Amino acid sequence: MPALGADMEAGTLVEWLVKPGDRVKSGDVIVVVETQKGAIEVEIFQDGVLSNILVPVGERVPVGTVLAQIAGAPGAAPPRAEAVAVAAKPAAPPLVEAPPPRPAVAPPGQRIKVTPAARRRAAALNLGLATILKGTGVEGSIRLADVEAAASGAKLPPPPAKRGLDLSEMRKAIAAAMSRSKREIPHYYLTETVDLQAAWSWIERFNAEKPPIERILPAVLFLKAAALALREQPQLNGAYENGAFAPSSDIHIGWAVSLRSGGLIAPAILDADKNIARPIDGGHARPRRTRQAREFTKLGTHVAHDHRHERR
Amino acid sequence: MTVNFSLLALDQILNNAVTIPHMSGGQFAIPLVIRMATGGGRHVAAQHSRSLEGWYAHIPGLRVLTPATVEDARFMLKGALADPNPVIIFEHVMLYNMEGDFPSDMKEVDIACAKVRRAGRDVSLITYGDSLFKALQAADALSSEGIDAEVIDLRTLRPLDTKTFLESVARTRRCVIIDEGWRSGSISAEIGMRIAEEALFELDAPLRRVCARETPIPYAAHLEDACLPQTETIITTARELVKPS
Amino acid sequence: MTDTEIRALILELIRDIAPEADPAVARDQDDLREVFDLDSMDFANLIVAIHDRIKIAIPEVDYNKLFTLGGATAYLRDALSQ
Amino acid sequence: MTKKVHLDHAHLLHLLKAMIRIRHFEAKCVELYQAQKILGFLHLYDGEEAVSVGVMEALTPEDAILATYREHGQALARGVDMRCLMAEMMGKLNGCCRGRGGSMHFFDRARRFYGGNAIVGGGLPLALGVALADKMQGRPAVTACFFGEGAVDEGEFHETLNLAKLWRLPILFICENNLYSMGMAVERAEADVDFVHKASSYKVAGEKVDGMDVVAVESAARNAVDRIRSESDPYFLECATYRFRAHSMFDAQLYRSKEEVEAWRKKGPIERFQTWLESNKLIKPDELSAIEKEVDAEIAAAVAFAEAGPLEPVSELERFVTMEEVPA
Repeated sequence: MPALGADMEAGTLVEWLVKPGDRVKSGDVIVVVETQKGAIEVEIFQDGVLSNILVPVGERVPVGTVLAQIAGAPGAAPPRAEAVAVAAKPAAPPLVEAPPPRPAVAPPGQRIKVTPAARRRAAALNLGLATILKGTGVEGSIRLADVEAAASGAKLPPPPAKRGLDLSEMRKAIAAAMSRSKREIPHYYLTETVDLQAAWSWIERFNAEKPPIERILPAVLFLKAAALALREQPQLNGAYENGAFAPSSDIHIGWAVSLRSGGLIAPAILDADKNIARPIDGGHARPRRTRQAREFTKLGTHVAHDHRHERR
Repeated sequence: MTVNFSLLALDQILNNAVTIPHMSGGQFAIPLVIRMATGGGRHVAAQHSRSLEGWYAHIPGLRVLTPATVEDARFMLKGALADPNPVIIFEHVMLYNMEGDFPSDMKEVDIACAKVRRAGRDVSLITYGDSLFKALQAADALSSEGIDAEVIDLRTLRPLDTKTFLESVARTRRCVIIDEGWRSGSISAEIGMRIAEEALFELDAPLRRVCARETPIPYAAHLEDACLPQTETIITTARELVKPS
Repeated sequence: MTDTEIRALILELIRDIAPEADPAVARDQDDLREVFDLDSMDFANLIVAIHDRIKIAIPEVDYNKLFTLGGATAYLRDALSQ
Repeated sequence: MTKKVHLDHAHLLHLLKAMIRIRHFEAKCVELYQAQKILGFLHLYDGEEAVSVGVMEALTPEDAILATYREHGQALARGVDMRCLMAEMMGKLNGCCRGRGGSMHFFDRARRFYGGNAIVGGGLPLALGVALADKMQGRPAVTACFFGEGAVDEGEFHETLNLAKLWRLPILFICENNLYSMGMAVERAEADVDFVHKASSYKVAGEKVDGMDVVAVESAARNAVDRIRSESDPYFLECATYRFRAHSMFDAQLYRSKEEVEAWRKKGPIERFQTWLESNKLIKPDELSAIEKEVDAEIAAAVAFAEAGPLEPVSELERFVTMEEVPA
């Protein structure tokens, strides 16, 4: 279970996107984990064949828990013979001989069979298929009746792992983080009044000639200004890690934005000092869904929040 | 004559009758009607038992009718004669000895639509021709087990009335296609593919087919029976979809 | 486009931005930003979406004419008729 | 030039027995059909026996035969084991085709009997191929191809005759003209009922012979086969004959009168030959009864053989759909 944030202590498995026997390569998203800040896709940094899943969907485990084993990865458990065979086989040039095709039917136990109708119904009900222990359809497949039975709770042991954001959990996390921050970090406040009339007029002129997609919001100027300021004040750009401040050479501004459903995240605008040349970049592409790539939320070296942004 | 003899006239049918209207840029229509006997079950061996209607249904430009009931046998001919295109009516050999009543005021039947011959909720049995009666028998037997089968009579194999069977499958979410033709490259394959293309997400069980075994039809009765779709196979196939053991 | 269609389009585009929004609650005189909790970025995105869909580039100075559902409908109707 | 058939006593009895054998065998088939031990179609050769018997006399074991769906007579006259034929009729594993072919599809590779064919005219192109193969491989065989006058309507007839002449293939075409293709009288189907003339339009030599006279057929066939062998050229033999029974078992025969059938029966091949033998004191009554006794015993044995035969297991159904090798 990777740490997806400094304040993350544990995560709940929401969905495995790969299954044992699947070949994975560095950068693949293989699992979705629900955190206090929402469901987050987790990528892998090794190449190999997924040999074994150790944490089932629905289970909450502490950060650091091994979720799965990769055959062919350094330090992995001894892989099974067939996994090695697959992993060791170099990608043969197709004109010589195609590599052996994967079996059309996966060996039993590896793959949950679900009828298309059941899969669609489960998705509509937001019901994790893994919560259905036994399919009663052809070849043990999960079919509609199984989904309906599970949904009605007739014989469903744990409540389905809800996909997405648990608002109360997030608020709890925010509260904990804020309290901790207030408690442990010395606070200071600076107030400055700036005449924005020139900036304002500039934005109006700028936007007047632009199609809507290229127009900028006033907040962008603050972000750009903050980014440029950070070049001059590097001691404000970085993180406090292992008991010391570690300045960052890059300026990634975490832009604190509210989620529609409530809560707060701070996706990073990478290299904000350079990239906000056309200041709207990164603006409209604001994450509104609760599932983000983890670096997007984690890489910020400085956080900015624009109160005016809420309504103009 | 049986469909087997039609092969001697295939040049006239395929290369000419169905081709000339298009090839001539619409200068000619070929309002031709051909009646053929099709199918097995009479112990007359390989050269007299084939079901090639699915084959003919492959050909654009043809209308392929497969009456199963007495009234369809009686009235499809009328619709066929009114059609400006080549029409082949495939009459199953077992149909010739069938007797039945139809309403005295009946004047015609449509030659375009499939019909639901028996409504049901649990599984669609999609078929045509003589297999219709096997499917209906199977549906009766299944109902005693609490399985409510819907029976679709395709009636026309080209153009195929996709809507009727797609709607049926959307209701029952399961289907067995029964086709006296050989499985490979058959009309049942076409039907199954259309379901996969257009109704996949309605399906709550795999698609299943009951077709003729892939051999020439043998003379000996027990071998012929083993070759052709039978009621019992339809029952077990449908049961497995609805109530897997 | 009729007013009804324009109105439906606006609500549809808002739904893309605010999936939890219930279009049924919107009355013509209501401020869309209030009813659907749209912040300035949401609103900017709405303007972009309108532009994408019906090719009307609304100048920023006119944004305030689109704050209400009724205003937005009238504005787009007029713009479309030109 | 024309050779006489050597009509010794034994040969006369042999011809009579061969014809009686066919007729009695088929009478038994009717009985078994009505008892539903034989199924499907049953096309009887009743009345046409002289054609097969006469032609087969002219052939050697090396020669090849292609027949129609009305081929019980050809098969029996050719020497295919009656027991295997009966078992085939009853759909048994010990039938000549393991029960897969039935009445219309007798095959016997050992006797170069290449099948009854249920497609009218279907045997003609096959005969062409067999004869071509024999010729190309230097075998001095003649291919005898039987077909009805209805097959002359098919394109296959014309294509085959043309190529047979063009390539000078050793084929004896035997047109069994029984006057009806199913229910279609020959004069209602043919613009020209002179079939020898049709053959001659492809420059295939031929003649018409009385198919109800076994000696005449044998004589004509011997001459034809001699000519084919010596000149490497096809020959066309029209045998005028008549079937006494229905086309198949289910045929109300509305296309011909009972009187017509009765008139032909009087000149039936067995009736006529037997009467001639008797009136010329060429056969003794006890010889006739001995023949009938032998034939009936053979038929009884064939029925017993067939009755005792097992059924092909269903698990074997898909055998021979594709062959694993070309049989040696």
